Amino acid sequence: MQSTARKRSTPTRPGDRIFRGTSVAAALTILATLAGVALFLTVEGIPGVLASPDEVKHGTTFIDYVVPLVFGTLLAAVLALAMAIPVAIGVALYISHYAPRRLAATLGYVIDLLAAVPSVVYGVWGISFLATALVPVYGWLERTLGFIPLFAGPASATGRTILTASIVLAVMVLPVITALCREIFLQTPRLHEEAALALGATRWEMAKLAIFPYARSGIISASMLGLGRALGETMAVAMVLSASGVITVNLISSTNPSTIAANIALTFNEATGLTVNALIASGLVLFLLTFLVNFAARAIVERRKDFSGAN
Amino acid sequence: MAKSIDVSDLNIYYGDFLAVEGVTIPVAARSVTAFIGPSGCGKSTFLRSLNRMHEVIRGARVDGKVLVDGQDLYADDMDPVNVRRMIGMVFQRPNPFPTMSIAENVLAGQKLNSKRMKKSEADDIVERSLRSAGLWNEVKDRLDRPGSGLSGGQQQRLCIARAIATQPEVLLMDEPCSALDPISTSVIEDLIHELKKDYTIVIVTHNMQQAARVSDTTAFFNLAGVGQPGRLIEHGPTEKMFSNPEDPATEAYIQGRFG
Amino acid sequence: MAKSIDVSDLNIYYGDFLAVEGVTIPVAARSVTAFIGPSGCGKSTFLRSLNRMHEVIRGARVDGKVLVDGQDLYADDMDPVNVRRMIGMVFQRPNPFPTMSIAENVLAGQKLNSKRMKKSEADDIVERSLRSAGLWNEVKDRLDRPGSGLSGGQQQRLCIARAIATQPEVLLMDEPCSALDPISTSVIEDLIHELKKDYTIVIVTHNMQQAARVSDTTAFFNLAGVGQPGRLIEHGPTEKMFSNPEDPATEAYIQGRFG
Amino acid sequence: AENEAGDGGESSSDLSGTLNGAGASSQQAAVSAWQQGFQTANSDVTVNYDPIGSGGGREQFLEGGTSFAGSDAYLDDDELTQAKERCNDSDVVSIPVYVSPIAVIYNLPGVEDLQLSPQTIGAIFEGTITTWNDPAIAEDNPDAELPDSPITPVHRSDDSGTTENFTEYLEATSEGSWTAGAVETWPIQGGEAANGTSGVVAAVESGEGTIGYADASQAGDLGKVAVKVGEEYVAPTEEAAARVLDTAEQVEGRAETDIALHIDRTTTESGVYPIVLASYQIACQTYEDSAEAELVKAWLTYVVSEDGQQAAAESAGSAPLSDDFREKVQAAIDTIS
Amino acid sequence: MQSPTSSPTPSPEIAQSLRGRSLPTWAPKAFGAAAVALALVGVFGPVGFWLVFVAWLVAAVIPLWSMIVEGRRKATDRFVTLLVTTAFVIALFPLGSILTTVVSRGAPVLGSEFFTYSMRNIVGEGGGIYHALMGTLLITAAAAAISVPIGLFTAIYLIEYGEGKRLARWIRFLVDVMTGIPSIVAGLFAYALFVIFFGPGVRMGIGGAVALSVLMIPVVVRSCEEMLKLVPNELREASYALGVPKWRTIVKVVLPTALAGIVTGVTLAVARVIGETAPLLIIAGLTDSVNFNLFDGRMATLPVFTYFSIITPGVPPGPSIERAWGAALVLLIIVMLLNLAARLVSYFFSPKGER
Ligand SMILES: Nc1ncnc2c1ncn2[C@@H]1O[C@H](COP(=O)(O)OP(=O)(O)OP(=O)(O)O)[C@@H](O)[C@H]1O
Ligand SMILES: Nc1ncnc2c1ncn2[C@@H]1O[C@H](COP(=O)(O)OP(=O)(O)OP(=O)(O)O)[C@@H](O)[C@H]1O
Ligand SMILES: [Mg+2]
Ligand SMILES: [Mg+2]
Ligand SMILES: O=P([O-])([O-])[O-]
Repeated sequence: MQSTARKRSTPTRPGDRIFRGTSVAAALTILATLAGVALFLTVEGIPGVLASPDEVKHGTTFIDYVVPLVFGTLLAAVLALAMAIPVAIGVALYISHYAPRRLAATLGYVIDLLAAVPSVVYGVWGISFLATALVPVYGWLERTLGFIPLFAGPASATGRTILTASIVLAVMVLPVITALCREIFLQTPRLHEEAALALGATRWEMAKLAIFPYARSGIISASMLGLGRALGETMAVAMVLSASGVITVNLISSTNPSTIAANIALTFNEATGLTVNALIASGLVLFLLTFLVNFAARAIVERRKDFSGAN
Repeated sequence: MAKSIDVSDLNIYYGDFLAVEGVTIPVAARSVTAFIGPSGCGKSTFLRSLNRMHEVIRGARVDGKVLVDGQDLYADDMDPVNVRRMIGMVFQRPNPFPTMSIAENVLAGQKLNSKRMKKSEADDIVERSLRSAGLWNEVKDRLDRPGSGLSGGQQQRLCIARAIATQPEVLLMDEPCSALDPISTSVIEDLIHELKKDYTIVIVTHNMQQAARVSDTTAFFNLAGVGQPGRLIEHGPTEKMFSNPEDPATEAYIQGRFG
Repeated sequence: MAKSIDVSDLNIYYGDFLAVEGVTIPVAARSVTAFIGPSGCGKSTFLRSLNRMHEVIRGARVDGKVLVDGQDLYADDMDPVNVRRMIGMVFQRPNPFPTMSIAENVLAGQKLNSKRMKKSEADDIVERSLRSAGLWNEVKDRLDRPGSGLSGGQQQRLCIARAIATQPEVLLMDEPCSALDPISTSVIEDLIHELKKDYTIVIVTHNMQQAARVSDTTAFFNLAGVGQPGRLIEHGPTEKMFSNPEDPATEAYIQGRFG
Repeated sequence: AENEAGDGGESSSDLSGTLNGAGASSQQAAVSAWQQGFQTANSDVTVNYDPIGSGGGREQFLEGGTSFAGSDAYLDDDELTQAKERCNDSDVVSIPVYVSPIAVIYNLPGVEDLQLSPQTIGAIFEGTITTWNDPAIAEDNPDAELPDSPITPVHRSDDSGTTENFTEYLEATSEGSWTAGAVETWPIQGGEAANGTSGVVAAVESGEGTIGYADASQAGDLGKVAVKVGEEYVAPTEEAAARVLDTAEQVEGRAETDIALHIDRTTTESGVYPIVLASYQIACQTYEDSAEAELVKAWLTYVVSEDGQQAAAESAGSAPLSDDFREKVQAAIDTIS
Repeated sequence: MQSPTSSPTPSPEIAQSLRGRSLPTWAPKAFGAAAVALALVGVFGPVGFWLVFVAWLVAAVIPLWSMIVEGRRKATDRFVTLLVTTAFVIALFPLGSILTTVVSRGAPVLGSEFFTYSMRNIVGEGGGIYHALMGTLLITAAAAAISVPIGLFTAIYLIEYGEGKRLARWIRFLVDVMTGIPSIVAGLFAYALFVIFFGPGVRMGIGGAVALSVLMIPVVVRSCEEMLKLVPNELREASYALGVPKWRTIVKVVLPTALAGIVTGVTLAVARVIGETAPLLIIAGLTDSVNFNLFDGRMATLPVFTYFSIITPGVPPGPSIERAWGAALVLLIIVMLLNLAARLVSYFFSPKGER
């Protein structure tokens, strides 16, 4: 159409051009960085993928090597998010709409602190406090729910299982999800909250009518950030998890699948030659994994874009 | 069904700021009461205190009594949720839920009460409410589109449809027609006449003609001065208020001005 | 200073939806033009296309010509920012900036463009604009308080003050008085009379009396039907439009209804 | 910082500059002690050591990224070729600097002074002996009251020199009860895995009925197994570990400055503790930059000096090199230029 | 028209419908207080942790009771209130446990020597974290200086310029993917990048900052984007209508309105990376000495320091492990101060009025 063609050539002022240029440049920098990371992973990783079993330390084909790791990564991340997301949303909602206002600010602040704890400390806490505390719980699970494969046991004597690692991960991603959700919940327009209340909605119904629909894409984004951290966390998992490269859904035994990130940290130090390439290739696999998960999440958000909260 | 309201000695605060002072007024069941008065005199504030929407604002509070059929709304054991369900409200600025479609917006209140509704029943409510609000023809082909893509007046009528869909017993309307053209206005006014048979209606308006047309009782609010709280100056049957008000300020406001 | 506007054959779209079709209308300099018509007929949409605010909405576009003193607003080399500086606007829904105090809101036009001003000069502009908008007395003691703590009508007048503080040459007002009480309305109407001496003013209103009182020219928009685009039915001197309109639809709309 | 501020003036040597190394984490504690001693004597020198692991350390050294490497293993043939290139065609100087006993640690309340034969240790870590009151264990400990509780073996989850030395010992001495060979990566499933020496120690501490292997100096209050050597049981002491060097043979066919040790795990000599880890520092014979060569030479000289070895023994619990051995090593260091 | 007078006598049936049948007002408070008391005894008292569960059951009586008396809706509301509060309490457990661990073990170490000494020439007791503290501050500041502009501008691009554009869709997606880069891979990437320019064995503080930026940028972009999205279009329109160019509108209207959220997001991003160990070890290395130069040589950082103080503590391990806890506590304090600053910023600059 004529008018659209015209609009494109509309002159912009220098300020706008610069600002827009800067924004695009920033976006492209990200693109370049990511391309750099992808290139690095691919170039360094491919030889590792192609390496024959006797050229690498783990002595198997790459596929055999990486499948249990993918399994472990997904298992740990899924467990962590399954625990963290509901709690995080609850906490965010508590802070934004339930807690007395004065208290709420402080509470938010305190939860944010969790984000600051270095992974090493999470690791040490996981080993020395959490795992120990969970030993009797795992024993109980094995005795009472042992017929479910998840709790088949034998229960770990030290409690350093994938479930413990997932709990640590959940605690680590909790503040990330909470902080973002909280800000978004707080931004729900008064107008819409009042509309809901005036219809005789209880506080929870108001949340369902006005807050959640409005915050939907934000909650998903927050969860994605959390997922990213859960998938990529290195040190804490490496320290807490009693890992060996198995595939099992048994959550409470001492033989657990390892995760990609933790495995890199654990093996990288003593790795040489093609083994290093194989490790980097496993990083590439994690990268692709994130790609897929996000793809799915995006698809969900896009579906109801017309109904977005802005406006 | 309709309820009468008795307000006595109500003071309304925003934090430390006393916005409305010492209002005492009865509102009869099955009648239309209009609040008029200059901007900022506290009409909206007072209206919102009638279904406990006022306390939603941070630091806002109320003291005094609001009796609905003898029950004090502000009693300790009174649940604001029940109050609001019984006393519906239409706001000054249209506020459809942006994430819901037009039909969902209309049903928003309804869905709260009866979880399961037959499709036909729901369709029925949507149609009836939108027709009453005079919006049906304009939106019947796009009931599943978001409510935010409507014009200002359409949004306001959507909010009215949403409020009446739940069939409250009292309906509070804060300048419901200010964004509406005369045709839609008359649809709403007809609706008010209709609803009056069963419901108690309180309406804030800046339009004297409208107050004269729709209301049985009129109440005039005014400000003594800047920074002073708004007060109820006088109230009475609309005819009397418009023909022969007691307070000179009322007369000045009504007479000296057009609508 | 004042500019005349010549619109020819303007079609306005929201994506693929043609909202307003084939409008041709001249707007004389130093005059007040009122747009009237039923809700959803495209008055706001058309008004927004006069200062290129329409294109801000995603997917929205325009084709046709809008000449301001002979210059096509939609010409290739026309900068929408300059257009909007020259042609101010007041919106249907009050939208003060929540991050700014009342005074800052008034000065927003200058402040946001980083104009340097002496303190006294700034104070002067704030007072003058607020006085013109009839808000000065109510807010002079709390100029540094946030603009969002005002009543609906106060917010709207604040937005009017903000629009006139930049002294645009054309002023577009979308139902500026719909949230206002009669007193404030008359202040604004006086302001319009005042501004008319130097500026060109276009106003959308649902209030026939207001259109009759303030405008020199009236334009009537209507919808052929649901889903159809809005069209300009007729326009002419206000007196003639109200006494003896050419189109029967105009007559029906004006006569058949109250205001 | 306060402790750095006063350094400048009183330098007692004319050495200055920064010396960078990287490699085995096992040496880290000892390196700290050496850094202190060396930097105090040469206050214008800064020595940095990244404990990134032996593999990484060797790789970075071979790439020319660091001046020296710390490694739990000597260079293999491939690496030696690369090293030739890295060192301007000179040989490498590769010397054991840190010898430390690996203790088999356990946590079994009520049982002190556990003694085990290599065969039994192998079977425990292999997973074939699963309870503490197994006859094999009872045989080694006639006086102990062994409970009927399960054994939880704890191993390293990361690849490590400790694991390699431990499994090498098992392979050599277990007479087949350990089947998985000598490896850096823990080869079998089952049992607990923990990251790093401290992780293993923590895991053994936190569970009951646990048994693991770790650098003896880090074992803390945990019980340390006396292992059967010949007919007696030897506890992991520094002296017992130091004596293993006397029984070690130098690997043949390497440059004279490349002192690679083959530790005799099967020794039956009295008072020798055969589960030790020998960690090397690897440098070049010639450097392009003579100042760098100077520094490396001075550093290694200090490291193997009596003072240096003593310092490491104190703060890292290592076994000091014997005087004879130090002389041999010093000869290699002296070739650096 | 004459208005009928209102009836002054309360009708019981009206009272019913208004009030519903409701729980006595004291009930939720009483059960809540009982639950809290029980839970506290469970956590701090000698009885045992299972009391916490009992406490929860006590609290859960209210929604059940409500179900019988008040009906489904009220019961659901009360139940959700219980759930939300439970979620919060659950979050407090690890928090409390970690904080008490870190504080109780870290606090005794804090002293003037701890903050003013490096670890140069120190074995065993004594020494401090001056070098690591400076390294962490410098590297994190550099990382923030790289990531915040890039992240913020990207978010601006996504919201203000990229609407509907293919590039924007891709960027948005790729940013999500970027959140999944494991920290150690970020370190390896930065190392590989710097090796290209400086040759093998390179160690530089700035390299650490680059690695951290790879981790930080997506967090900044995501949170800023969400916050910008929440700024109502009305405000943008109001600004455009005043003849304000788009970029000024963004700078002076959109960003200030979203400031509180942006600041939270940035703080979160900083907190997210300030505790990273793996990438810093690879590219920033470890040293015992102070280094203020981001562009030359190894730089110690608190997390790396903490990690190695724990992993390779020396003999006896005590002093080193104590220093590790001290360093962890300092890291926490840094983030706490940062958080405080962020809150002050958003308190003073965010939308005034409501809330
Ligand atoms: N959220 C708030 N916080 C503080 N003061 C407020 C708030 N809302 C309104 N006020 C003040 O309370 C007074 C009454 O406001 P209210 O909105 O009730 O006026 P109104 O009569 O409805 O005016 P209008 O006709 O313009 O809508 C005014 O002085 C206003 O500034
Ligand atoms: N953002 C939008 N996207 C799509 N359609 C829109 C949008 N805004 C308005 N419309 C449609 O364009 C038509 C004209 O709307 P407009 O807002 O111009 O009406 P109006 O004459 O101002 O009505 P009112 O008097 O109720 O404000 C209506 O059918 C409306 O639904
Ligand atoms: Mg009002
Ligand atoms: Mg409109
Ligand atoms: O020295 P390690 O390789 O066992 O850590």
